[in-house]
Amino acid sequence: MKILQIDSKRLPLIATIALFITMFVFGSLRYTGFFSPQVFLNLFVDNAFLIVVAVGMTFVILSGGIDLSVGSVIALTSMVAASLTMNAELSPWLVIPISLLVGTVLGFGMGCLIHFFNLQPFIVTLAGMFLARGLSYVISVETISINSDFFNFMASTRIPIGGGSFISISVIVALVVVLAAIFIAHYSKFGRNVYAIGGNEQSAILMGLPVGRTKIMIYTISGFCASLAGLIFTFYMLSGYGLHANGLELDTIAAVVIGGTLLTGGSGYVAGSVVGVLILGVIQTVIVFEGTLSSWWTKIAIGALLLLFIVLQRVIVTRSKTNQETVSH
Amino acid sequence: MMKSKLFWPLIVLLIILLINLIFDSSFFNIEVRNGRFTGSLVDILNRGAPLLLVSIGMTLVIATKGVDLGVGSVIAMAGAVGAMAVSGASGDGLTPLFLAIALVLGVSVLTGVWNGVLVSRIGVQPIVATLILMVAGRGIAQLITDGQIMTVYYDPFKFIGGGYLLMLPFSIFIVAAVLAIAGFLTRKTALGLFIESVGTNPEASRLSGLNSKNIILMVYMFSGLCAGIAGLILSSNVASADGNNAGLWYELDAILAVVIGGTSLNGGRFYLMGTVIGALIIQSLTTTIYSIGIAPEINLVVKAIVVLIVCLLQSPEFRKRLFGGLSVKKSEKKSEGVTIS
Amino acid sequence: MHSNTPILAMDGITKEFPGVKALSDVHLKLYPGEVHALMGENGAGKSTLIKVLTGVYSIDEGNVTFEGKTIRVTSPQDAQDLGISTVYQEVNLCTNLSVVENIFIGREIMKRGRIDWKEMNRQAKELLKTRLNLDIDVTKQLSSYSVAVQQMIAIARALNVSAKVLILDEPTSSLDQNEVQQLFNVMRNLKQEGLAIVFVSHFLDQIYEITDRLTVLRNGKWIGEYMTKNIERLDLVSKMMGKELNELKSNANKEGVKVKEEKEVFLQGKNVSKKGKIEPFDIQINKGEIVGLAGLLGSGRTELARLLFGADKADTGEMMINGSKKQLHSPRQAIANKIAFCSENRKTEGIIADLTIRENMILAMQGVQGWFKYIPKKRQVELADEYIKLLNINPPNPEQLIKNLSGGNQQKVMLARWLITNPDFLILDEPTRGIDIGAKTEIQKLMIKLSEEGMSILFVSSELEEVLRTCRKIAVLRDHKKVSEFDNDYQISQQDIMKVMAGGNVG
Amino acid sequence: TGGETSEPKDSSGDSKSGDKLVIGFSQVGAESEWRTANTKSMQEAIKAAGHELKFSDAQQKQENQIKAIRSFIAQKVDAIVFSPVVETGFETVLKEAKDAGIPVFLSDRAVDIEDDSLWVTFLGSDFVEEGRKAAKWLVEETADVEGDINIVELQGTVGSAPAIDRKEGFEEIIADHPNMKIVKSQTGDFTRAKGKEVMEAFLKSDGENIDVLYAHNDDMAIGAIQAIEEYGLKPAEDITIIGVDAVKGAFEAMAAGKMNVTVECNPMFGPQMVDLIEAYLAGEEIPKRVAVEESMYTMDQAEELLPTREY
Ligand SMILES: Nc1ncnc2c1ncn2[C@@H]1O[C@H](COP(=O)(O)OP(=O)(O)OP(=O)(O)O)[C@@H](O)[C@H]1O
Ligand SMILES: Nc1ncnc2c1ncn2[C@@H]1O[C@H](COP(=O)(O)OP(=O)(O)OP(=O)(O)O)[C@@H](O)[C@H]1O
Ligand SMILES: [Mg+2]
Ligand SMILES: [Mg+2]
Repeated sequence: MKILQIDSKRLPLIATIALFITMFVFGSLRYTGFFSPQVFLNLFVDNAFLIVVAVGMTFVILSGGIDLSVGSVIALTSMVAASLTMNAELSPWLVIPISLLVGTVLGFGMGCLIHFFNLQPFIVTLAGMFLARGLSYVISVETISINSDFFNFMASTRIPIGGGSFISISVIVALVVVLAAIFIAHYSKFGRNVYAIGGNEQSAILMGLPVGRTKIMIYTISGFCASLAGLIFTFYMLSGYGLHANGLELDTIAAVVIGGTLLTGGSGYVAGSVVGVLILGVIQTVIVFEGTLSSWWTKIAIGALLLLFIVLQRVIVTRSKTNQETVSH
Repeated sequence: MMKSKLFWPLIVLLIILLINLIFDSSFFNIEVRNGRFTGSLVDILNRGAPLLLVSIGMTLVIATKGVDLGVGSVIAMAGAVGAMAVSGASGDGLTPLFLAIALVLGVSVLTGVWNGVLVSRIGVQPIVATLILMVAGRGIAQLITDGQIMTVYYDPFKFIGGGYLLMLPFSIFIVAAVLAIAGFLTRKTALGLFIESVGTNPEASRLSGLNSKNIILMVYMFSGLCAGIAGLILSSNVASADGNNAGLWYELDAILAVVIGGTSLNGGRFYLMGTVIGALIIQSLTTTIYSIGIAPEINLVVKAIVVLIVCLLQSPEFRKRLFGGLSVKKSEKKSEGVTIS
Repeated sequence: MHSNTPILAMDGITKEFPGVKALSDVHLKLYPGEVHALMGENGAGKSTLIKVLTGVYSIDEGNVTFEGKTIRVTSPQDAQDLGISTVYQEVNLCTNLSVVENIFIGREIMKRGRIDWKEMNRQAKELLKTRLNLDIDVTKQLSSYSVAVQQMIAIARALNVSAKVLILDEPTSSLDQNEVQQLFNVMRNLKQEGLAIVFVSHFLDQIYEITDRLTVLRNGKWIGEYMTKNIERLDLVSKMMGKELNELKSNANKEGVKVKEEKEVFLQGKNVSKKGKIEPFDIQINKGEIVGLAGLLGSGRTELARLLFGADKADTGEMMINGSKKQLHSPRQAIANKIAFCSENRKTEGIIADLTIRENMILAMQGVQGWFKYIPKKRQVELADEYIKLLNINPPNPEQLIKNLSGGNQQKVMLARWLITNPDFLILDEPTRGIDIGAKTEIQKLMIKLSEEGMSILFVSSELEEVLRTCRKIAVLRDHKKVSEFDNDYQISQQDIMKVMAGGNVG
Repeated sequence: TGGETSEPKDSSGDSKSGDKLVIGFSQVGAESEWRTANTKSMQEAIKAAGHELKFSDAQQKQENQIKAIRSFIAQKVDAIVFSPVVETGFETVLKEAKDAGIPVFLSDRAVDIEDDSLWVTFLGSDFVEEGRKAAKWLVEETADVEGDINIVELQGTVGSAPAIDRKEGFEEIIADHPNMKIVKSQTGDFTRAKGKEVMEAFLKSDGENIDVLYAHNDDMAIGAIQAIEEYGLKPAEDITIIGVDAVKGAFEAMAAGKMNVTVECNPMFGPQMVDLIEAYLAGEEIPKRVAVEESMYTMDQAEELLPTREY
C-alpha cells in the first residue's frame, strides 16, 4: 500500500512526465524521422539556456516571487560578452566572469530593492527587464557577431554519445546546473528556507529564518542563472544582440508552472521545470515536423497543445488526489 | 488609507507633466481648434484610453489574486473581428457599426468566459490559463485578417476611436463610462467586497457562502470586455486591424498601471482610481519620451528609472530612509516590518 | 524557587500603532526557573509585548536587558540567536512543509554538507512521541493535520532548541485536557532545567496550576506583578477587567438550560459519512437545543461539523432539514438553509485579513443576499457597532482592519459574522478559543439566550467544563466515530465523559 | 514583379523533372503584411513547382529558427530556405546542415558569417540601398528649395536590420546636403498605431516646422498620415511623405494624394528562389548574391498601378 502511494506533492511532476512521454510517442508515430535519439537530444541542445533560466526561476517562483528580467538579462549578457570579446578584445577568461557578473549584480540589486523597501517583485523585475534591455541597446543597437576561437569551440564542439548522436557543451553545463539546483533545493538549508518563504513568508519570519538574506540570494541566483543562460545563448548564437530572447521570461515562467510549480509559491520541483522546458520544446518540434501550419495556425496550435497539457495535468492531479484521500486511511 | 495610496503616484504624474512644461511652455494649454479641444493633456487622455480600459479590467482580475495575460491578444482579436464585420460596409448606414460593436463585445466577453472557466472551474493557475489565449488569440486574430493589415473604409467605424463628442475625443467618454460602471459595481454593490474577500482568503470566503467561482468568472469576463472595447478603439483609431501588432505588450503595461496604482498582485484591496493614475503615468511618460526627443535606444532605460522611482516613493521603508533625518519619530511609528494576521 | 537576578527584564516598554496605544510603560521581569504568566483581557497587549520582545515589532520606548546586558532585538532571528524561543498565538508554521521540517527548519541536522533527512525524521518522531505523546507520520505535510495538532508541533519546535527563555502565547487554546497535562509536564521539566517560561492563557485553572508569578496588563498598561499563590481568583479577574465582577461567580445559570419538552426536530442526519474522515453517524438536533460534541484531539469533531455544513461533501447518508430532505453541497447552500458555521481555524478559514471589522462581519450575510442587494453602508455600520458593543470588541472601531486586532477580538468578529446571519442552526467549532474569561461567560450566556429563542446550536469545544455547562445533549466522538450520546442531566461528571472519549464505557 | 511570375513554370519543367523536392522554409514570423506576402509567394511558388514544403514560423525568435533548422536536418529535407531573424548567430547550425549535405538558401536578409561555403546564395533586398533611394528622391524633389528642410523619421523596431540599414542609407545621402536635418527620430515599431501616436507627438512639439516625413515602412507612414490630417495639415502637401515597402495601402494613400513616394521592397521572390534551388540541385553555378528587382513608385503612378497590387 505504502509503496503504491504517490506523494501528493509529487503528483503534478509525475503527471507532467507522463504527458511528455505521451507527446513524444505521439510524434514518433506520426512523423518519420521524429523517433531518433538526436531529435530527443536536440530538445536539450536547443533548450540548454532555457533549462538554466528555468532552474533559477524555479527558486524565485518557489519563494512566491517572480522574475521578469531574465530574458533581457540574457540579451544584456550576450551583448556584454560580444562587445568585450570583439570590441575590447579581452580574453575569454575575463569575458566569462564579467558576463556572469552582469545578471548576478542586477539580481542582487533587485533582491535588495524587494527586501529592503518591501517592493513587489513583479514591478521591480519589470523595471529590471526594461533596464537590462535598454542597456543592451545603449551598448549597441546592432548585432555584434562573435568570432573568437574560444567561442567557436564552445559553439561547435559536439560531444558524441554513441549512435551518431551528440550533445553540446552547453547541455553538460545545463545538466550540472540542474543537479546542483536539485541538491540545493532539497539538501541545503537555503533550499528549505526558499520553500518556507514561499509557503508563508510571515511564518518564516516568525520562525526566525533569515528571510531577507534568502530573498536577496534567490534573486541573485536567478540573475546568475540568467547570465549563465545568456552565455550559453551566446555560444548558441555566436552573437550579441539587444533583441535576443525577447519575451523569454514568459516561456520560462510557463515552463516552470507547467512543470508543476505553484505560482503562489512553496510547492514544486526543479526537475519539474526541466520537464516543463522539454514539453515546450516538444510542442515546437511537433509543429516543425508537421510543417504545414501557417504562421497563425502555428500560434493557435501552440495554444491548443498548451491547453491540452494543462487540462490533462489538472485532471490527472485532481483525480488521483481524490482517490488518494480515500486510499490513505 | 485611500488618500495615501494615491498621493505618491499623483506626485509622480505631476512631475512628469511638469517636465514637459520645461520643454514646451504651452504643454498645459488647451485650445479650441476646428471646434475641438486640443492640447497635450487631451491627447494623453485620448491616447491612453485603451490602456486605461485594459487596466481597469485588469485591476479587478488582480484583486482576485489572478492576472490576465490575454488582454493584448483580445485587443487584436477584437480589432480583427470589428474590422471584418464592417469590411463589406460602405456609406453612412449605422447598422453595420452596431453589428460590429455587438459582435466585438460578444467575442471579447467569450474570451473572458474562456479564461474564467479555465481558472475558476478547471483550477488552472491564472498566468498559464491566460497565457494560452495570449499565444493562440493572436493567431486567431491573424487568421481572421489572413495575416494582412485590414483597412477599414467605412466611416462611421472611425468614430469610436477617432470621433469627437462635445468637442472632446469620444474615447474619453467610453473610458469614463466604463470606469463609472466599474466603480458603481464595485462600490455601490457588494461585488467589490466579494472580489476583495475572494482575493484575500478564498477558503474563508467559500465558508462564508460566497460563490467564488462565479465571482472569478465574472471578473475575467469584465477584463475581456474591457480589452475588447480597447481593441475596438485602437483599430477604429487607425481604421485598420493588425492581427500581429495590435495590443502588443499591453498586458505588461496594464499590470504595471495596476501595481503603480497601489493594488497588490497578491490580491485583496484594489484601487480603481490608483489604476487610472498609474495608466496615465505610463501614457504621459510615453508621450513625453516621444515629444522631448529622447533617443529610441534609451526609451527603456528611462522607463525603468521612472517605474523604480514610483515604486520607491510608494514604499514606506524607502520614504523613511529618504526623509529619515527630517521626522524620525513620526515615520518610525508608522512603518512596521511585519504585520501578523 | 528562582535566583535573584532576572535573566530578562523589560522596562518602560511603549508601543504605538497608528491610532492605538498597544503598550504604555510596561514592565516584565523574568527569572530563570520560573513560569511567568501574562494576564489580561483580549487586546490587553500580551501578544504585542511578546512580539516587541522578539523583534517582530520595533520598540517605541523602553529598554530590554537580557542576562544583564541591554539588547536591541530587531528580528525574530535575533531573538532566537539569543536563546529566546517562541510559540506565537496563531500557529505560525509553514503548512506546505512536512512536520519534520517545521520542527527543524533553520537548524537542520547536517551531515557531510547536506541535510540528514533520515536522522531528522527519527528525531522528530521521537521528540513528538516522548515529550508530547503524539504519534503521527512526521513526513506528511503539516496542512493535513488539524489546528490542535499543528499547535502541538509548534510547541515541539520551540522545545527543540536549547533556549534560555521559552515564550508560549496561548498554546493551550485548542488543546484538550490530556494534551494540556502533557505540555505541563514538559514545562515542569524545563523549569527544573532552569528555563524561564512565559505563559499566556485565559484559563485560570491552568494559570494556577502551572505558573509561579504573573504580570497583569490592562488596556496596554501595566497593572502589577504578583505571586500566583498569593492572589485570589476574583481579585485577579477584577485586576484584569478593572472592575469588580460579582456575577462572575454565578456563571451561566443552569436553570436557564432546563429541559423544555417536546422540541421539534430541526436537523436529522442518517448514516452520514466521509471516507477516511468520519465513519457513518446519525445525529438529531432539535430546535432550540444546544448539542455538545466532545472528543479528543483529532477525534473527528471538526470533520463532523464540516459535513453538516456542507464544507465537505458527504459520501453517504442523508439529511433532513426542517422535515425535508436536503443534500448540502456547499456552504452557500447551507447558509441559504439558515445554517452557520464558525470554523476553529480563524486564521486560514475565518478572517479576511485585509478587510475591516465591518466588512468581515457582514460578509456571510451579504453572501446570502447576493452581490446586487448591497446592505446599505449605514446599516452595515449599525450592525458592526451593535456587535462590537455586544461582544465588547476592542478597538471599537468598525473600520479597523481585522488583521490588526488581537487574536481574541478576531474570534469575536468571527462570531459576529455568523450571529448577524441570524441562523436557525449555528455550528460553533471551538468558538471560545483565545477569548478571555469575561467575554467567555458573555458568549455562553448569549448561546443560552439564543437557544431559548429557538436557535439550535452545535457546540464543539475541547473544554469539557464549558460543554457540560451549556449543552443539553452531548455526543462523544472517538477515532473518527460517534461512540456515544447522552442527555445532560447535570449529574454527569467530566470524568465520565473523559472515560468515553478515551475508550472506556459509561453506558 | 510582373515579369517574373510566369517564369517558374517553364523552369520547373526543364529542371530535374519529376523529382519532387522537400524544401524546408523557416520564416521570421508574420509581423507585417510584407512578411505575409513573402510567405505566400514562397509557398505558392514551391507548390506550383510540385515540391513539398516544410514551413516553420519562428515567431520573430532566432532561437526558434535555429530549432526549426535542426528539425529540418533531422527530417532530411533536400534544401533549406530561411529568412534570418538577425544576421548573426547561425554559424553552428549551418555547419550542421552542411555536414548533413543540405544546401541552405538565404532569403530576404543576409547572414554575417565569414565562411561563405555555409550557404549557397542570398536572394533579397538591399535595405541600405532602399534608404539611399528614398534620400535621393528627396534630394531631387527639393533641389530647388531654399533654406532648411526639417525631416522627421519614424524608425522601425529598435535593433532590427531594416531599421538600421534604412536609417544608414538615408543618412549617408543627406549627409552631403547640410540643409537637410533630421529633427526628430523615434521608433514606431513598424506599426500603424505607433506610427500615428509618435507622429502626433512630433506634431505637438514641432508642428508646422516639419517638412518631410521619412518612415521606415508604409504602415507607419499610413498611421502618420492620419495624425497629420487630424492635426489639421495636408499630408503630401504640407509635409512630404516617404515610405518604404510599396504595400497596397501606400498605393491607396498615394492615389488619394496623401503620400508622395514609396520605395519598393519586393517580397514576391518565391518563384525566383525556387528557380535558384532547382538550378543548384541540377548542378549549375549560382552567384553568391542575387538581387530582387525593385523600383520606386510615386504619387502619379499610383492610380494606375493600384489594381495590380497583390499585397
Ligand atoms: N499591527 C497592528 N496594528 C494596529 N493595531 C494593532 C496591531 N497589532 C495589535 N494591535 C492592537 O494592539 C492591542 C493589543 O493587541 P494584542 O494582540 O497584544 O492583545 P492580546 O493581549 O494578545 O489579546 P488576545 O488575548 O486577544 O490575544 C489591540 O488593541 C490590537 O488591536
Ligand atoms: N493525533 C492525530 N494523529 C493523526 N492524525 C491526526 C491527529 N489529530 C488530528 N489528525 C488529523 O487531523 C485531521 C483533523 O481532525 P479533526 O479536525 O477531526 O479533529 P477534532 O476532533 O476536531 O479535534 P481537534 O480540532 O481538537 O484537533 C484529521 O483528519 C486527522 O487526520
Ligand atoms: Mg494575543
Ligand atoms: Mg477540531
